[in-house]
Amino acid sequence: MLLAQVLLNGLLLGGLYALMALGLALVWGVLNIVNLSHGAFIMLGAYATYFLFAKAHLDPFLALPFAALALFMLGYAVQRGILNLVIRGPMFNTLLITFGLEVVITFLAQFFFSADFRTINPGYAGTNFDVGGLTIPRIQLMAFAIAIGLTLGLWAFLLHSRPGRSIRAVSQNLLAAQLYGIEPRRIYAITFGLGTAMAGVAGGLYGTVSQINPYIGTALTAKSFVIAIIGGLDNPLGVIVGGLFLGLAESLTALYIGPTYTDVASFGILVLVLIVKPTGLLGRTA
Amino acid sequence: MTRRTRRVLVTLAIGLPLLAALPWIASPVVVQFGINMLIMATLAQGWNIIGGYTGYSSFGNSVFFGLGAYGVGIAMAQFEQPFWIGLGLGLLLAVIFALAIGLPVLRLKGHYFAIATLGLAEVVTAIVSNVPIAGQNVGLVLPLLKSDVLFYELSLGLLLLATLTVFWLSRSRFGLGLIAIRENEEAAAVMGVNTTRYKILAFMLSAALTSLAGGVYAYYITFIDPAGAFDISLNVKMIIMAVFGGPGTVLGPVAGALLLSVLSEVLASKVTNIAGLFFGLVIIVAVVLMPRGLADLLQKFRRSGWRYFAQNIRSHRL
Amino acid sequence: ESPITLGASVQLTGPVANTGRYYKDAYEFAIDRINAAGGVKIGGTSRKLALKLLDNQSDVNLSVRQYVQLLSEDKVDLLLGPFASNFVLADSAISEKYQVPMVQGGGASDQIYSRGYHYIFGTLPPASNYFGTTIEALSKLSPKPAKVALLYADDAFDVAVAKGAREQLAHAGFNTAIDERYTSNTSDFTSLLSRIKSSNTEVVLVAGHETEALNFIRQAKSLGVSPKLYSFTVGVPSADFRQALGSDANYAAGMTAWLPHKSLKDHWFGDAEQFAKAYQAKYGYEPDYHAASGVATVEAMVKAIEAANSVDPRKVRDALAHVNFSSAYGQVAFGPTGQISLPQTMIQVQNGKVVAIYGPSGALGKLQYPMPAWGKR
Amino acid sequence: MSPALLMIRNLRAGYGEMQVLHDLSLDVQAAEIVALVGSNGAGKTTLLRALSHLLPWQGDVRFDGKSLQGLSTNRLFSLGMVQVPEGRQLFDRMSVEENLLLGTLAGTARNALRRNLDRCYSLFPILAKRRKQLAGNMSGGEQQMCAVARALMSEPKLIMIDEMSLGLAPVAVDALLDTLRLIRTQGVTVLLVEQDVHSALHVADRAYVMESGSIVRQGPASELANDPEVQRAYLGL
Amino acid sequence: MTKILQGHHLTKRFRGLVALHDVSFELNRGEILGLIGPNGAGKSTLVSLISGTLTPTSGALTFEGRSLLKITTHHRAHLGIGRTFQVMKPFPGLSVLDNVCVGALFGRDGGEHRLEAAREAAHACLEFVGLGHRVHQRAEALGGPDRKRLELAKALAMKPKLLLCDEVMAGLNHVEIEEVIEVIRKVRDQGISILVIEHVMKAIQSLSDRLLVLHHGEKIADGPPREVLADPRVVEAYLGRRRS
Ligand SMILES: Nc1ncnc2c1ncn2[C@@H]1O[C@H](COP(=O)(O)OP(=O)(O)OP(=O)(O)O)[C@@H](O)[C@H]1O
Ligand SMILES: Nc1ncnc2c1ncn2[C@@H]1O[C@H](COP(=O)(O)OP(=O)(O)OP(=O)(O)O)[C@@H](O)[C@H]1O
Ligand SMILES: [Mg+2]
Ligand SMILES: [Mg+2]
Repeated sequence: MLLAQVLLNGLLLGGLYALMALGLALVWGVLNIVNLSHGAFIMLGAYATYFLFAKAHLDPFLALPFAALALFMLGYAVQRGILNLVIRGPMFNTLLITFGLEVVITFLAQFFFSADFRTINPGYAGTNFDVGGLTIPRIQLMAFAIAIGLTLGLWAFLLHSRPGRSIRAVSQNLLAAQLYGIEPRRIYAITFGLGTAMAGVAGGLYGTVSQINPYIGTALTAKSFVIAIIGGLDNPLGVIVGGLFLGLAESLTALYIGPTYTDVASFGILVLVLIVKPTGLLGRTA
Repeated sequence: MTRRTRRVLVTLAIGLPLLAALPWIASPVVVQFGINMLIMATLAQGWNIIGGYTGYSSFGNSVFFGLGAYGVGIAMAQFEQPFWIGLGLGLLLAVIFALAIGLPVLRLKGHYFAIATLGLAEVVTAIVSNVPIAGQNVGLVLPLLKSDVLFYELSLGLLLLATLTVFWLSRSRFGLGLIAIRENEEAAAVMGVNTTRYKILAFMLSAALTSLAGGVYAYYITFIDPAGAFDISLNVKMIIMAVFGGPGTVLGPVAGALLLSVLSEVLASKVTNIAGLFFGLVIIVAVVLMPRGLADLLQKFRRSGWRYFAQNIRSHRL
Repeated sequence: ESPITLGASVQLTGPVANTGRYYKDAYEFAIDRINAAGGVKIGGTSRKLALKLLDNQSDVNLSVRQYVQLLSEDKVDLLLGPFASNFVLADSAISEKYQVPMVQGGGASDQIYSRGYHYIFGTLPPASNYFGTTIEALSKLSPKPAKVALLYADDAFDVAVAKGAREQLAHAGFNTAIDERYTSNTSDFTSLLSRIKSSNTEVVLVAGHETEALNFIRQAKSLGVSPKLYSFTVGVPSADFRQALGSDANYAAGMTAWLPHKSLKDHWFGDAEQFAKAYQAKYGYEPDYHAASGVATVEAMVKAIEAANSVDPRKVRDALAHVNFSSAYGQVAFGPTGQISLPQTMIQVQNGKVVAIYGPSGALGKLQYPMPAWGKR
Repeated sequence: MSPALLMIRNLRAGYGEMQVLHDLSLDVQAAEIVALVGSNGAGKTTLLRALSHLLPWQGDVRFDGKSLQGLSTNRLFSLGMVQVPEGRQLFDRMSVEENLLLGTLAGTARNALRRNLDRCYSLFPILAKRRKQLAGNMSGGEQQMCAVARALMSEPKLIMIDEMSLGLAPVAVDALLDTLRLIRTQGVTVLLVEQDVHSALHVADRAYVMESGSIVRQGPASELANDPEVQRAYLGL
Repeated sequence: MTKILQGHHLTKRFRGLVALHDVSFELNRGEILGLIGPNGAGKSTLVSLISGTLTPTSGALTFEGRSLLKITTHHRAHLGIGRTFQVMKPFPGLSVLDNVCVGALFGRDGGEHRLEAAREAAHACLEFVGLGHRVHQRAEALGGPDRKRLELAKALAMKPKLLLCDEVMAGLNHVEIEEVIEVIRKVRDQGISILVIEHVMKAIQSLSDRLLVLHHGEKIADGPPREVLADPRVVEAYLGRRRS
């Protein structure tokens, strides 16, 4: 029973992880930008949801679309106004500039929101129901469902729609994309905006299960990396696999080996996956 | 010898003694800052070998730093050995580690290598915080040595060593091999570069320099714990400094470290609690205006003047 | 007369800023009050106090450099400390090198005082005794809790807390069913909670950080884990904690070395209750032991200067070793290693208010025990 | 003569400080195959890049009577100008079929898509066999075929091909030349840059000879093929 | 005449796709062997097997009597195998001279170890292929045909015993092709054995001592150019009607 419960905990956690990594994987896989500020956008999403909940008394799940929209616009603007200025430079530049962004965003967050801890705590937060002796937390389950739904949606969009294909085309060959009628500036900004919108949703959900403060971003960026890589970048479904995998691995490690070893496990798995199959569990081999 | 190299040599001949004499003429704050800056510059230079010349953007250099620090920490705090023994121990740990992980990890390309080394850094941090002889996550307290001058001169010596190494690299067969790997690894192999061996050697060289800096740092700061010694943001800083200055150049990383250190130090002490904001903004603006680093700026600025920045934006934006 | 300058580098930004800023407020608050009361008396004249405060951005290396800057460039006379043990550990090396005393109220780890340093003094009581009163209170319960869990973060301070608690638990005859170390800043406690639930552990003692306490309680709720009692080393006394959790904060037990009680008399503030009122009026939040301990460091420094009749660092250092006065924080006197010795008071959140439950002199209030299950609140 | 489909007057372009094209003028009539030949480094690729606005340029360029001044690269595609660029520029990590689909205009009807796909596959049967393969993994010649096929997918008015026969086996070159003739009869205009001057002059109606960024000769292809100067410089006769 | 290179029953699969199927061939010392075949026939794949950038699924390769299978890519270069890439792989950030210099420094027998001497050798190679006027430019700035020349110079700087040329004349006009043919002849005259892949019939005809034809990964003809080019299977699969 304990094992079953821990597996369930791991799975639910994994769903949220997957959603956190989704935006990172999208922006990385498509725009080839390793977005070090991804966690900061998750943090902003969490705050957006928090304020909608605490100040506008909106149910956090209803607040998610607004948070997503706000983050989309922010991401769009950041890409258009800043990242697009360096996109054709050496690979490191986007790394550096997103690092700078993270510093700035975190600073502004602490300046405007203060370093106080916040929680998104609606009346039904923390409620749960029992299925055959297993305790299923309600919010985590909803978060899980949203995460999986969004991931599948994104997957279908990228692989089978024309705009999705255009997004991938721009990432692979900018020049050819332009020659074949794609306006890259907009596509880039939309893609980055999608990535930050995903981060926003993930942040809102994260806030309903965990505390938030301006500094949660860095650790979440690292976690998102692990998931994105384990899953592989060229397929959003891989992110689900990576998320669930990581959730399970961490929960089981905490149970059987000890809670101080979860990082050894998660990052160890990351390195092993990379060495054995650099393109991730679901990725194609080159 | 070109005119440029001669000018560099002359600058060095005047500058070095001056730098070495600094602890006797400057205030303790400057010395303190100097130690920190020199260590950072050494780290940036160490990273330059694997990241700038070989083109493998390592996020694992903070591990080498940490191993160097723990070599000194363990030797001094747990076994009461002299500093030099600890330095050697750290060096050995780091180089062996580089060798062991280099083989599998250096097969990865681009971002994948970066993330794998990032993962390794996390793994090692997590392992060390579970190892009793390293004091677990509680950390180790080292004996206190009240001589900042010594630390300063040590750091200066290290930076000199690192820079000379890179200088040699820049004009040796080995170095050209590394550059060829950076530019196109498959072509390099086909032309006879033993890519595996070269990459691992570069990694080990980078590890050696970085671990020495870590060792000096540990003794200087007197207290180390996993979070401080294996700090990944330190690795990010090395990269930023190297890239800011110009990766794959001899003096770029040093210049980058110098400039950014001065900047963040001045900000931290003058505008104290908005220093973070400024630092972030400066990085963003710098990347936008001079995406190819200080080295490139110095080279081209004289020719094109202020238009240099506009040209950069025009040629790197979408 | 030029003022006497106290220097400090604390966390105003960065991940630890949440607690670090309490020290800024406390230092400023104490200095303003002391200056308003005439300042510090040396050799018959009165000198004002001034504060030179820097932000270390939660970066240990920067804080070390800033202390050097304070001493050699800004030429401050004496030092106040930063927050948190790992900062104090590194920064106190500077006070030792320069032989200028540092009085700090932010680090309690035993490591700070085990190095034989002469220039570091601290107003937080030893980590190893944090759970002392709590365990004493537990052993007075009947029936006595059958199974206890001890969870602790893996940093210096919490490891020391756990070490002390472990011994005291064994001594009091408790069965420690779960004794587990976890990674600092972890956000996921579900595995541990499921273990607690499935092993029917009755009392959970957590030595960790405030964020961890928050996550622990929220996840306990969502997994329906309700032991009879849980207690946390930090968080519970702070207003921030109760605000973040709302009604879920109820029943959480904790501890504090300080409560704003009238019986704590103070030369400048009257007593602790008046102190707390004035503090809240000025800063808009209730002070907890961080603030009080921060104020106590300033007072200790002033007392020592007056006793030494000089600001000469060495003389002040010797005077610090002998100060003994009553303050709003408690009786301040430093032991041979430089650390204060104060008992902890067990507290519990009851209806959104912090209630003292058990102190060194015995019971102070009624413990709500067992906590009701989550569904029945 | 009706106004040219593509009319270039006094075009100047280059890289940074270095000017490569010097006041170049050239016309391409509708439904005509025009060959552009010239030695290594003459500026042919530069001309095509400028026409697609991948380089800044000055001068007067009109397509279908409409000035191209200030139009962005992606707009040109929707006007019906497509280019097979030097170096092919495929979407390496996408399948052959996806590459072809990206050659179409947004909103192309499904059956038109199907028809164009089928046409490309029958033109280059090997592409049909490799439709699911990643473009980047194909052989050099297969990639060239894919690039040409992609350009044909959008039913362009003007197709500009740089280094058309690069890496193609003789059979494939023949097939391609036939196709060019065929689509010309369907009203498609072709501007051809080709190193194999012999083939180029063989298939083209008219030709231009370019040297150091300017046009030095022009005329009907058959005439130029017999021009002794051209023969000496490009055919090695 | 001794054989410098032999392939025995070489097969290469990419997942489901068989790029080479049971191909055996040999190359004589001092010979120029032409390798032709329709697009996707497996020509470049074969070159990659020889140079070591791909490993065969099955089959064997011997170079000067020793098996190549266990020998790493760079070691093959030291043994004296040099190649060019059809999809060119210059070192884009380096000057043209340094590009070639890498070959001189690391090529056959580990190459020349002194930097200055290597520079001179590289310079000579560049003059030889007609790129002498562009030595100080960055490789990035070269156009297609010049890149081809650079590829050739890089391989030549290695002082190989066996040179594998994968379409070095693509993108050149007839006059330029003549020049490169001349270059390759001269290379052969230095005693270097050469394998050329080329679609330009004129070049293949005038250069090759022997022709090998691949089709769908299989060898369909091998022999003197005149005979091979008259083979109806070759005509149908490769040359097309216009040339028949
Ligand atoms: N990216 C570039 N940067 C600088 N100069 C360039 C660049 N590309 C080409 N050039 C120069 O522009 C001139 C014209 O080159 P272009 O590629 O247009 O010639 P081409 O006629 O296409 O010849 P080729 O037969 O080589 O393809 C050449 O001198 C070339 O060196
Ligand atoms: N990495 C790969 N993965 C999958 N298939 C590949 C890969 N590399 C080559 N192929 C396939 O193998 C076949 C042979 O390719 P190869 O490059 O050897 O052809 P080639 O004879 O050189 O053709 P060309 O004349 O067009 O250059 C091609 O059909 C190609 O699509
Ligand atoms: Mg060209
Ligand atoms: Mg080929």
